[in-house]
Amino acid sequence: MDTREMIARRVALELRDRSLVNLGIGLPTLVARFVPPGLRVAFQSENGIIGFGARPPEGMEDPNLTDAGGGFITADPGAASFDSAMSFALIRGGHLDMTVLGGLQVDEAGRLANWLVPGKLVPGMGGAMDLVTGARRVVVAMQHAARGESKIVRRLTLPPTSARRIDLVVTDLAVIEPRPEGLLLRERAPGVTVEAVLAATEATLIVPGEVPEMPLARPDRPLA
Amino acid sequence: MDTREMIARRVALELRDRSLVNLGIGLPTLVARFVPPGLRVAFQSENGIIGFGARPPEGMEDPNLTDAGGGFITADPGAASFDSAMSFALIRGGHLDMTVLGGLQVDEAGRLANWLVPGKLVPGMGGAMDLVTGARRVVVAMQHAARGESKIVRRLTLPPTSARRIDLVVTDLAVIEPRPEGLLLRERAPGVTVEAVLAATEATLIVPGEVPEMPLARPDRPLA
Amino acid sequence: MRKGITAAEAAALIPDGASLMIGGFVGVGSPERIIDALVARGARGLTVIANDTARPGIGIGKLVEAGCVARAIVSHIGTNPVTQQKMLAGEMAVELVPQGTLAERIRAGGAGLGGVLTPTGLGTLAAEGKPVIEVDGRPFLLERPLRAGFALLHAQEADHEFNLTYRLTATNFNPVMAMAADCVIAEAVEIVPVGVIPPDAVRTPGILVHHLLERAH
Amino acid sequence: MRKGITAAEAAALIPDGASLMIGGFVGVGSPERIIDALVARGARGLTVIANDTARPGIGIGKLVEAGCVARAIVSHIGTNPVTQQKMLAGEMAVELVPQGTLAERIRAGGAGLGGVLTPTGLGTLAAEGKPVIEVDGRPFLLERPLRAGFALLHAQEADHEFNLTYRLTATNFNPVMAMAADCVIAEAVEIVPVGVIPPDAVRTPGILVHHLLERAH
Repeated sequence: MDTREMIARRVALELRDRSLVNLGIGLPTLVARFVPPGLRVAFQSENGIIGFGARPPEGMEDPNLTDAGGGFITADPGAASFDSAMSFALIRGGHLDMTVLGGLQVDEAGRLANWLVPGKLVPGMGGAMDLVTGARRVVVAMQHAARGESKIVRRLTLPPTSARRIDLVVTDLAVIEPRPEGLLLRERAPGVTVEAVLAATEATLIVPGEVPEMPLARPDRPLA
Repeated sequence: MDTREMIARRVALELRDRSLVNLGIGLPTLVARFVPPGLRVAFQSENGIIGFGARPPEGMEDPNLTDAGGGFITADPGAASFDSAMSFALIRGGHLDMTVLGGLQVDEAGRLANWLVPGKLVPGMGGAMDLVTGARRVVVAMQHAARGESKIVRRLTLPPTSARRIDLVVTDLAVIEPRPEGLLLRERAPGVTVEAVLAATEATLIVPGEVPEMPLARPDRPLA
Repeated sequence: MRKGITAAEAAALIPDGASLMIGGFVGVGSPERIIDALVARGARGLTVIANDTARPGIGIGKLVEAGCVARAIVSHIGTNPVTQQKMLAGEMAVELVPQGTLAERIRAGGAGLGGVLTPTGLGTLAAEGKPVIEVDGRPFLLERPLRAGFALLHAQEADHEFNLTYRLTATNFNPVMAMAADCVIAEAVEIVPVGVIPPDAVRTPGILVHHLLERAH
Repeated sequence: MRKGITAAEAAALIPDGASLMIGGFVGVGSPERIIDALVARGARGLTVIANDTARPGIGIGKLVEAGCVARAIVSHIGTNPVTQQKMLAGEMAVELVPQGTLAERIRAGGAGLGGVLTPTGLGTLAAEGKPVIEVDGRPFLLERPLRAGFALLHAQEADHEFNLTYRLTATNFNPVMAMAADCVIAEAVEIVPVGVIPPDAVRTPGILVHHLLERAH
């Protein structure tokens, strides 16, 4: 299992039955493949649909049915489509139970930076600022470090995406929960020690007495 | 011809081809009967439809298709229905070319009062404040006086519906255009002298050299 | 596939003193079965947010007559003399809001916006006590968002995932209210299998609807 | 019954330097025929308000490559490296707006509202230079309404009164833009007789649409 799949599997355990979830482009998209069996999760794509499914077989793509990255998708039975004003009314209005987004940095205040690297190309924030501000729960799925530098930092050096404190970070090394008092180390990746997590982390982590290993499937439904 | 029909016929001459028009309850509703032939006017009802037609024959009423007063209507080919947010986005956003409303008072500043008589029953403003504020052109259709008192007053004694100056008043005695410099007497009703209009009006009117008689049909399309 | 509830079960969910948004325009597009059940259970002290209080014997008018309503936030009460009498007798408080402002305040409540900046009501009694904000030199009234504990909706079609459609002028306030309440309860003229309503025809995604009344017997 | 125009006629209506709202999301739901005609007539100095600048060779990407665009007000340019190069080379100005704020600013422009009060962007670069308004103790950014000289729309069906429908995720910004421009020009996949689109299926009433492209030959 590569670390991307591991992160996606762990994030998938955060999904709740009958919830509305938005997955960002890239790693977060993988989460849809690991929805625990029996859970009915409705996925929203901010370009205007709830209830979309996987990419259709070749030759069955519909030019009017894509995800926010422009990739072809399908519509599940019971899907609903709508315009951008409605889509962001859902996001900003607290109707989105969870969003999973990639990250560049998360700091000790639980703030996320994921849209801009000053001095480099400027892609733009797209829907990220609305998603982080409006979703009931924000989960960041990312590698713990990039080019040897920790992405869990004392204080953001990149521009924040929102002033809001995010709810959970899942990396290839750990699960971290930002709290008012700081970053709580909740879990460590399989085979990774607490010491290894701390060594790879710039920010100060609150380390409880026991830090269990990250589960990758629900105990009642073992990994396929 | 009774004075209500006369007023409605004169107001109908203000209709323009391909315009979107909202008619208030009561006298203004009559205007729809006198659309000059050849004009294509789209009528909006603020409860959510553009392109409605007259009351259907008995037994063909649809409980889901009514005007803002709750009366049954029909849908013309090409009609469009929508929710209240969209309906008032049309009204407030300047998409409504004209509204015709009843009035209790119009004053020398061109302000309209038509929703509340203090000390009496309080019906509420409904959509009137939005219509008067948002429509490109506001035409008031009303009797010149009520119980012997002029409804064209120096200064409103009733609460205004909007701070906006309305565009035209059509009464059983005259057509009056509120302008920045005051109320201009544009036309007098058939058989009514300028002196009679002035005597029935509390407000000061600007009287030009010639005050023609109110036309009740377009010259090229005589009254049927 | 989700299971519907009865009208009586719906009414039992709504405690006395609750705030309710109720769809409808002079009774057209109001959830009559839920309203009847509220009257039957003798609900008291309700705050009703709606376009109007309909007419005696119709829609919200039934709640007013039965003494269920303590407060109404509406754009007019002109079609219901019972509401007017109760207001004058001090049995019911009535707060009047311009109709477009009411729609937009509810939309703001459901869309996570901090308020509405509208020119409607400036220079009138509707502006009393409200801040005026200038944007590019033009004044606008700042009107606050509206939310409620419950939204009671009338839909045309529902499927078993509670996706909703509306019909003609029975649409009115129903779609905006579906976004602005903690608990959304809908009744539909027809209940159809999942997949029968095309995605583009859905006006309220089922994920927003907490309860749907089962078919009437 | 109203008469359509050709794509070249549409492009001729739009002067150099005009501001355009253009529907589409990474090219999905963009009016390709009008865009091609604008490229063909060599339009210059356009301000484009849209979700994004699509990809090279697709939708708004074609306008960017052809040098028609002086300024873009968009939520991202991440899918179009040509836009990024032109921005860095100083050939094109790019103003970034959070996607939900962009949708709501356009809606406000079309709905006669004075602005948008949103929590999105507070405490970020998107808040720079913008007023913060407190409502009930919570801060919101005041974002200004957006309007344009022209809206260029992609619809699924149009009838000969120019009523429009949209399809699935090709809907995106098209309906809000239809409300927020002085001149609205639409192209549709299919043109159907008046009365064929049911009133409830119409998403943009024809009265809002000034021009419709005639059928492609």
